[in-house]
Amino acid sequence: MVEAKVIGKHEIMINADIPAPAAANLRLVNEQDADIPLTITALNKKDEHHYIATTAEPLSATDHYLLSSQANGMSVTLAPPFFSVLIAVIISSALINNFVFTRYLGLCVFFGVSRRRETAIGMGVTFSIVAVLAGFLCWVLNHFALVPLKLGFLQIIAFIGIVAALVQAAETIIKKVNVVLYKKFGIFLVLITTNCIILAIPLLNATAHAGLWEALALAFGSSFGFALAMYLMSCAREKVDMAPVPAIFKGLPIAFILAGLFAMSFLGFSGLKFM
Amino acid sequence: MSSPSAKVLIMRGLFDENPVFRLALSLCPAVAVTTSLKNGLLLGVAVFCVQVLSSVSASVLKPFINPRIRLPLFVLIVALWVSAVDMILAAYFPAIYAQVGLYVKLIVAFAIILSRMELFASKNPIWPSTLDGIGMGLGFLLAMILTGSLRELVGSGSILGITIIPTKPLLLAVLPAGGFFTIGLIMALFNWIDLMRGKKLSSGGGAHG
Amino acid sequence: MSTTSATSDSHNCTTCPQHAACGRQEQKAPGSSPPSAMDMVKIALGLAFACAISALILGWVYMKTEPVKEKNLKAREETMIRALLGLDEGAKIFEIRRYLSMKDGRAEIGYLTPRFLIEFSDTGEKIGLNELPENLQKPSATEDEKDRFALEKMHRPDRPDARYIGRFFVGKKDGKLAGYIVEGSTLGFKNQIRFFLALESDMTVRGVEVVEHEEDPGLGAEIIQKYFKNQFVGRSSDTISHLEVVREPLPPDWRKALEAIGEIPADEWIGLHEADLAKHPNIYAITGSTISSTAVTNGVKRTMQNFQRRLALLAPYMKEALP
Amino acid sequence: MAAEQKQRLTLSFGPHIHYPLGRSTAELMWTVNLALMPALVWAVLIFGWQALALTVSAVLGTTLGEMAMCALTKTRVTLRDGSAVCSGILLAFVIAPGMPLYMPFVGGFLGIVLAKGVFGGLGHNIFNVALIARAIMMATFPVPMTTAWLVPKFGQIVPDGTTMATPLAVLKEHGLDAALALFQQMPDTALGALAPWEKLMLGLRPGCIGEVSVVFILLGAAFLLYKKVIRLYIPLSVIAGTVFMGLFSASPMLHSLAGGLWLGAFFMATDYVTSPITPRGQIVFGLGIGLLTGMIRIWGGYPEGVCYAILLMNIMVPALNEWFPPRRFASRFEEVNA
Repeated sequence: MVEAKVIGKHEIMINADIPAPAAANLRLVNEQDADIPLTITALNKKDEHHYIATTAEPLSATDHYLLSSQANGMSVTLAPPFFSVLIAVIISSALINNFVFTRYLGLCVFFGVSRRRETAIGMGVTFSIVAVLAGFLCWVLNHFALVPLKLGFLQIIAFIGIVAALVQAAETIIKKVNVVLYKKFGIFLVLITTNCIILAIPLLNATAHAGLWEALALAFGSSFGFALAMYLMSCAREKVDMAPVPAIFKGLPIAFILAGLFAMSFLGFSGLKFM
Repeated sequence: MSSPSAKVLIMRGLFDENPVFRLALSLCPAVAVTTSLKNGLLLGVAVFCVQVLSSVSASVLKPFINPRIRLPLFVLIVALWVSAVDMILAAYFPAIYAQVGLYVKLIVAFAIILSRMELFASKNPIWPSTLDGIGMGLGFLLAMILTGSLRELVGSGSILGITIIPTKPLLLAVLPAGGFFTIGLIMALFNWIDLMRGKKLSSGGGAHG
Repeated sequence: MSTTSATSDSHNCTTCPQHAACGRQEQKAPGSSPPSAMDMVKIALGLAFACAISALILGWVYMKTEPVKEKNLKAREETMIRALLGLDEGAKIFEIRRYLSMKDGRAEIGYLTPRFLIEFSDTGEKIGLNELPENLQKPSATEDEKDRFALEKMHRPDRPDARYIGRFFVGKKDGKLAGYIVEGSTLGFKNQIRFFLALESDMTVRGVEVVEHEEDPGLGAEIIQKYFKNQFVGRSSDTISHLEVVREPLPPDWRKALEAIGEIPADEWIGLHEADLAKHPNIYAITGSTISSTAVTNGVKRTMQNFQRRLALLAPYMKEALP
Repeated sequence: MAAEQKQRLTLSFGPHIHYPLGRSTAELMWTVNLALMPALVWAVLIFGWQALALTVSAVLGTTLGEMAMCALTKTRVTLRDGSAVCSGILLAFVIAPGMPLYMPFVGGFLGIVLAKGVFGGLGHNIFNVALIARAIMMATFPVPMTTAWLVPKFGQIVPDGTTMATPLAVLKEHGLDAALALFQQMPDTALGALAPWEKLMLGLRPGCIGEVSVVFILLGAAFLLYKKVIRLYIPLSVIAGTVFMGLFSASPMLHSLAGGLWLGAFFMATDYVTSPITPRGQIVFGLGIGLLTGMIRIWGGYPEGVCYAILLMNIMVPALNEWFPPRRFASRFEEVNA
């Protein structure tokens, strides 16, 4: 089993025995430019089974590379680990590109519901569950029906339809199964249809041609980011409610300025890269 | 509802129940695309069209709609007009559409459109519904123009891409945070005007936020 | 409890965001008796009918607007390309699309020119040449149709996948090559920066145009400014490969000269400023945005290098490949 | 119900909660201002009068902002409590010494209006005013904020305008060797050649006006501790968190000494209004700042992260106060409700 990964800006670690003829015939390409081989300047044996190849061109840990050798038919793909990609998507959509503070989505619900902590938590939880489910269903529909049939122009109707149906179904089911739960979360369910984030997730996934897991990660990350933003905002607004805010700023204006200050603090996450 | 005059209907949308500054509905694009007046205008016009068309459709179709499925049908109508407007904009204004495309699609989740259909158009004849739609649409357009020009002027020193101030006076205004600040300050300004006019601060938008 | 107060809130006020939703709630409460089977069928049929009608209307709008959309997008691109290459309406622009298919880590590359689909192995041997069917040679052929043709040809049973990966344009004036436009991309501060690199037929850079980026305003976003992007103009392929990004401040007179490109056509400008180009062998980074500046510079370097290798492969077929 | 009553009793802001009884906000703020003086004197010594001028400009900005808000809301002018002055000095301390003079004025004015004035004045702000002002300047004047670092020179009166990158920026972009090489360009004292860490401790490096000298910041902090104005929970946990993250960086020494850590830990994070009230909350708050600082520095887009880390943790403060309520209060509630 051959394994390889990018370990530095110019270095690749290869986890295999490489016989001399194969070493001379190594070919490394970026998957995007598979016709242009990158220059391997050195291949050093680290220990029994590990080699380190040095390249002239800079490598990126997020790109996909192919390493092959015609001499022994070896061929291996260098890709960032699956889970770290997913975690990167989640962190990115929850913190770095938080929908509320950098893309300004879901603001109506954000300002409407973040007045009290309990409603914020209720909405956050309900929304996250529905968003992940809707993200999944929309992805399935888009991937297996809209794209192959070239019905992309029906995206908006199809996605809002799924969301509406899902919300309706969830409402009916919860009402039947657990009245207490319904009393607690039912009100938020009907609000979800007017939250643009729930629609933005599948639309963004469709534009990016995301795979299933990435689509789910985006749905989870962004709805978690939304819930977090709402929770923190509600804590702050409860404090502000007790402050002697000047009359003309009371209510929405101060909430907007508070959101602006939040957005400015979230700038600290900008440019964050874990890979 | 005894049908109010055309002027009342339109002025209501523009000021007293301005969908952005008063009702705090349809906020996302109001912050997101108003980094320049041009973007704001395009989205404002898009919302205006969708609002008027949806209100009219709801009013026209009212006799044929089974009350049980009224809301799903309204959502469908909005989605229909949004998709149509989206495609038309994509075809004829590719340059601006590239920047605001996502937000045009998201008009479908605007609470304001659905709530006008539900609260007004489904209970009123066609003409008042049209006027109500026009009023609300214009109110949104006004908000977009106001915010867009303010942010573009302060943030990049230009209006509609034409340089007015040779430097960038306060770059902050075109950044995410600046959008929130600008809207918050304009809302405060609306409140201040009310206060000056001797009105009590309306609890409408203010208390609701 | 707060939950109940949220509910009462939305019912007290006529203008809250929740109202659309409360309307729905109120509606449902009185009509909560289960609908009869007949009603259910009626409702289902009504909804299905409404959906069908909407889909039809949208289909019609789509058919009407899609060609216009594609035409406008193409026209926009072509205007930019002509401006970059300094070509008038009389000149012709051809698009060459590139496809990739993989097998066991070995790649096959296909170039779709206006007349042929030429396939190469990754070692640079020609392995196939297909003439395009009549209807695809017309200028009215859409990207979609072309892609389908190319992928069908390249997608043989032993190839797991084939995909479109990039393109470049060739300008031709009075039967002679008048320059190339290559599409390139590079990872900026946060996201991909997409740009067009305009080259003379002797591989001198005529211009760089950033078409898509998400850099920070006031910092990295300055890459679209003339004083930065025009620093590449007039560099030969050899100087490009040795370009370095320096953090020194941009000399004011050099900045003025760079900003004049556009008012003076690029080729004339190059003739006028050869001495200046030699005097400023490096790229002056945008103050405070070395990362974005370096990203663009490396992107231009790599795009140039890759393009030269690809062009060398295609050159023998270029004449007949273009009508 | 329990939840409802609990909510009513979480209010807890205003300096009085933290501060020993019997002393006024004004006394406290002026003590802090006094404690900041050693670092300011040092800044003037190495960066010239420009450092003082920028400080004055920032203080003017915050003062005017405070007066404007007081006029708007028709309340008593609250300048005497010294908090606006304090915010101004702290703002000047976290900006580059080579900036044009008007910039801290703009930043200070906007900062005090947006972060404090509209919330109803001192005691009601959610965010640290000086740091919001800095973030506003970062967004508005990104270029001077990230490049106008002056080369420190002893006894210079007018800066010669030579700029250079800060050690952390060099570390981030060019690696450890380049960052250490930077110190060879720094002046030595009369005592003879100094090692990089000695220069860092003393403050012979390019950086923000008030952050460069660890020694003089600690001097001020010691005064505050002696006066019982601050307690050690927050500063120590901030430092612990940052030093821990330093283990993941190229150089733990530069990581802990070459940024704004010490100024942030003792003077910014300890702001009464924007930090949690209980020791447990304060420790979590401080550790959070330290970890976020390291995260931003090592993996983030900026070479320095203290400012944003504190702002991000400011967001958490209302939640932290909820999670870690004063013990006696909480237990009493449970008894009452039991």
